[in-house]
Amino acid sequence: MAAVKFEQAMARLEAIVGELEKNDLPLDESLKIFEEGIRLSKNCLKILEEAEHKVEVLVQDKNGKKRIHAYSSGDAADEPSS
Amino acid sequence: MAAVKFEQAMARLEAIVGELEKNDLPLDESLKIFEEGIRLSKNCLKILEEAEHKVEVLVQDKNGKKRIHAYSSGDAADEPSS
Amino acid sequence: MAAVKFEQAMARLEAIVGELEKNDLPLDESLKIFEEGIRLSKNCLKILEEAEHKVEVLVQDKNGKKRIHAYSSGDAADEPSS
Amino acid sequence: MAAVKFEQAMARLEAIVGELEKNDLPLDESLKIFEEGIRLSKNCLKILEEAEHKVEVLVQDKNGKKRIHAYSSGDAADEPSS
Amino acid sequence: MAAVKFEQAMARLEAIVGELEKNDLPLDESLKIFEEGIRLSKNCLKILEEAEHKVEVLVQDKNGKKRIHAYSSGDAADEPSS
Amino acid sequence: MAAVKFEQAMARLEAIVGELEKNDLPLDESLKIFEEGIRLSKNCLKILEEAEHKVEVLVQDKNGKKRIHAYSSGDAADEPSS
Amino acid sequence: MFTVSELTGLLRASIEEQFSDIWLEGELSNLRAPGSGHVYCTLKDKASQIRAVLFRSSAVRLRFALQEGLQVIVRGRLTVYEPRGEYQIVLDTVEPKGVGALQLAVEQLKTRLAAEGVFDQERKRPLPVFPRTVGVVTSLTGAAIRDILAVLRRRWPTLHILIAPVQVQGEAAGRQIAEALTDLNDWGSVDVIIVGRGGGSLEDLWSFNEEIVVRAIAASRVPVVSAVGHETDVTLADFVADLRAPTPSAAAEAVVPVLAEVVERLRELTVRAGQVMLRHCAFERQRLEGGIGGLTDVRFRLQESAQRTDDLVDRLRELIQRLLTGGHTRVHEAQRDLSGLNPILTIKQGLATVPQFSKRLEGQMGVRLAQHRHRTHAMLAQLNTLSPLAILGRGYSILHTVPAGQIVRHASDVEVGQELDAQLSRGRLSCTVTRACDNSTV
Repeated sequence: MAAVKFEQAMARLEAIVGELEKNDLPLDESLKIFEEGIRLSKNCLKILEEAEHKVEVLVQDKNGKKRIHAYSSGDAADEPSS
Repeated sequence: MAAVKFEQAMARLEAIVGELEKNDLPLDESLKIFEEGIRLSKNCLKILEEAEHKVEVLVQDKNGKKRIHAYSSGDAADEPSS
Repeated sequence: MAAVKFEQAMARLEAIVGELEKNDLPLDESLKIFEEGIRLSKNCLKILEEAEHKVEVLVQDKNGKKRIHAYSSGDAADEPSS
Repeated sequence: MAAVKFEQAMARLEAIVGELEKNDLPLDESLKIFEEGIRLSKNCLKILEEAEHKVEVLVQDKNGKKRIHAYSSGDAADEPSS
Repeated sequence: MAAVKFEQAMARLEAIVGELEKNDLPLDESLKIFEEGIRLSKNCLKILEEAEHKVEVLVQDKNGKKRIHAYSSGDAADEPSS
Repeated sequence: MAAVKFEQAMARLEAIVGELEKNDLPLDESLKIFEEGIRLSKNCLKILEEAEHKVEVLVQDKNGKKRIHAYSSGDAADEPSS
Repeated sequence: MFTVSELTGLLRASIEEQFSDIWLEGELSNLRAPGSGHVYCTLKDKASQIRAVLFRSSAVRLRFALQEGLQVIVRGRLTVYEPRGEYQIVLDTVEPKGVGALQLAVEQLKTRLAAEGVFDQERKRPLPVFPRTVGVVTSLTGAAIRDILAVLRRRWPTLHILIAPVQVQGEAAGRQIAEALTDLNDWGSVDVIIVGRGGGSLEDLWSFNEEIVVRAIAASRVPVVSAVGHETDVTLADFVADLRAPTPSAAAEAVVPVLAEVVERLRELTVRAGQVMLRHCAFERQRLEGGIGGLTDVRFRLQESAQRTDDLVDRLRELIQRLLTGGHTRVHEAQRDLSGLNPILTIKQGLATVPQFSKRLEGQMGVRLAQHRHRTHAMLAQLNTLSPLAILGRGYSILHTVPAGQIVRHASDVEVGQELDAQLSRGRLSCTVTRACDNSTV
C-alpha cells in the first residue's frame, strides 16, 4: 500500500475531488470515484502518519539530542580535555 | 433495481412531473405516470440510501472514521500519531 | 366499470347536463339520461376514489413514506446509516 | 300501458278535459272519454310515480345520496377520502 | 237496454211528452206512449246510474283515489325531492 | 580521512536541508533524504564525540627514530637544537 | 730599465698596497663561472670597466645570485694578474645596490620558484573544513605555539594537535622546518599543517624564505597554512603555502571552525530538516484533509438529491391531488347541475297536474251526469203530469185483459169468467168477469 506514491495518490485524490465538485458525473460514477477517493485518502493518511512517525522518531532521538545540547550550550571550554 | 441509473430515473421523474403539470393527460394516464413517478422516486431514494450507506460505511470504517473525523475537526495534532 | 374512461364519462355527463338544460326532452328521455347522468357521476366518483386510494397506497407505502419524511426533515445525518 | 308516452297521454288527457267541458258530447261518448281520461290520468300518475320512484331510488342511493350532499355543501376536502 | 242510446231515449221521451201534451191520442195509445215514456225515463235513469256507477268505480278506484287525494292536496313541494 | 568523511557528511547534510527547504520533492523522496540527513547528522555527532583533545609532540630520538609524546609547556628542551 | 716582470711586480705591490681595501660601485657584466667555482666578471660604469673576480670561498657566502647588469656595491682589494698584466679587483663582498642582499636573494628565489610554478594558484589546495589532526611546525618556546594552541583549543576543544618542534631562526632552522613538514606528512593522520613563528626582522624570518622550506611546503601532501611574523611580514613560505595567515592566531582560526558552531550548525540543520519534514507532512495533511473534506461533500450531494427527489414526490402528490380534486369538482359540478335538472320537478308538476285534470274530468262528468239526471227527472215529471192515468185519481179504473193486457173498452170485449186486471189510482185489482152487459149507455 505504501508502495503507492503519496503524490500520485494525492494528485488522484485531488482530481477526484475536482471531479466531484464539478458535480456533472452520474451518481454511480461519483460514488465509484468517491470510494476510490476514500481508499486513496486512507492510504495517504497511512503513508503520512508513517512519515510523521518516522520524522518524529528521528527528530526526537534522545541520545543525539542530549549530546547536541552539551556541545551547543557553548561551555565546551569547561569540558575536561580528554 | 439499483441497476436503473439514478439520473435516468430522476430525468424520467422530472418529465413525469412536467407531464402532470401540463395537465392535459387523461386521468388514467396521469395515474399511470404518477404511479411510475412514485415508483421511480422510491427507486431513487433507495439508490440514494444505498449510496449514503456506502458512503457512511466507507467514511465510518473504524480506523478510517476516527481519523477522518479527528482530522476534519482540526485537532489532528492531539491524536497519537500511530 | 373502471374501464370506462373518466374523461369520456365526464364528457357524456356534461353533455347530459347540456341536454337536460335545453329542457326539450320528453320525460322518459329526460329520465333515461338523468339516470345515465347519475350513474355516470357515480362512476366518475368511483373512478376518482379508486384513483385516490391508489395514490394513497402508493404514497403511504410504509418504507417509502418513512424515508421520505426522514430525509425531508433534514436530519438525515443523525440517522443510523444501516 | 307505460308504453304510452307521457306527453301524449297528458295531451290526450287535456283534450279530453276540453272535450268534456265543451259539453256537446253524448253521454256515452262523454263516459267513454271520461273513462279514457281517468285511465290516462292513472297511467300518467303511474308513469310519474314510477319516474318519481326511479328518481328517488337514483338520488337516494345511500352512498350516492350521502356524497351528493356532502360534496354539494362544498366541504369535500374534509371528507375521509376512502 | 243499455244499448239504447241515452240521447235517443231522451229524444223519444221528449217526443212522447209532446204527443201526450197534444192530448189527442186515445187512452191506450197515450197509455202506451206514456208507459213507453216511463220506461224510457227509467232506462235513462238506469243508464245514468250505470254511468254514475261507472264513474264512481273509476273515480273511487282505491289506489287511484288515494293518490289523487294525496297529490291534489297541493303539498307536493314539501315532499323530499329525491 | 575521517575529516573528509565529516566534511562530506556536513556538505551532504547542508545539501539535503537545502533540497528539503526547496520544498519540491515528493514526500517519499523528502523522507528518504531526511532520513539520510538525520543519519548523517548523527554520524557527524558521533565523529565529533569520538574525537579527543590531544596535544602531542613529534620528536626524533637519538637514533633518528620518530616518536611522539604528550605536550607539556616545558617541552621547549626537546626542540632540535641544530 | 725594468723587465716586464719587474715592472708588473712593482705595480702589483704598489696597487695592492694602495688599494688593499676599497669600495667600488658598478654594473656587473661578462659574468663567467667556470668549473673552478670562482666567479669572473667585469664591473663597469658609463666610461670604464674593471675586471673582478670572486673566489669560490667568497662566492658560496653570497645569499643572492650574481646577474648581468646588476648594480652592485663591492668591497675588495685591487691586484694585478701578472701573467696578463691586467689589474683586477678581488671581491670580498658583493652587495646589491639599493636593496639588501637578503632581500635580493629572496626576490631572486621567488622569481626562480615562480618560474617553476611553485607559487601557482592552481597548486594551492583547499584546507580541510573539519581537520581532526592539526600539525604545527614552530618553535615550542615562542609565543606562536601558545597562541596557536590557545586558539585551537578554544575553537575545537577535541582537536588532535601534533607539534613538530623546530628552530625558527638560525642556520639549522630551514632544514628543520623542511624536515618537520616531511615528518608530519609522513605521520599520516595530519589533516592540515600550520607552519610559522612570531614576527621579526628579515634576518629572523630568513628560514621561511629558504628554498628548502618553500619546496617542503610545496611538496607537502597536507595543506599548509603559513603564519610567519606579523601582518606586514611576508615570506616565500607565505607565497607557497595553501593559505597565508597574517599571524599564528589567525592561522589557528583558519584551520578549524568553532566546534560549538559546528555542533550548533548540525543541530540547526537537523532541526530545520525536521521542521521542513513536519511542515511538509502538515502541508500534505492539510491537503489531504482538504481532499477528504471535498470527498465528503458527496454526502451533501446525496442529501440534495434526496431532497430533490422528495420535492418531486411532493410535486407529484400535489399535482395528482390537484387532478383528483379537479375531477371531484367537475363531477360535483355536474352532479349539482344534474340535481338542478332532476326531472322530479316535471314529475311533481305532472303529479300536480294530473289530479287537476282528473278532478276537472270528474267534475265535468258529475255535472254532466247531474244535468242528464235532472233532465231525465224533469222529463219524468212532465210525463207524469201528462199521465193518462191521472183520471184514475178521480175514481176511474182501467181494465186490462189478462194476459193480453188489452184495454177493455166494451163488455163484449170480454167473456164471462175471464180474468181482468183493474188498474186503480192506487193499486190493482184482479177481477173475474161474472157477467157481461153489452149496454152501450149507462
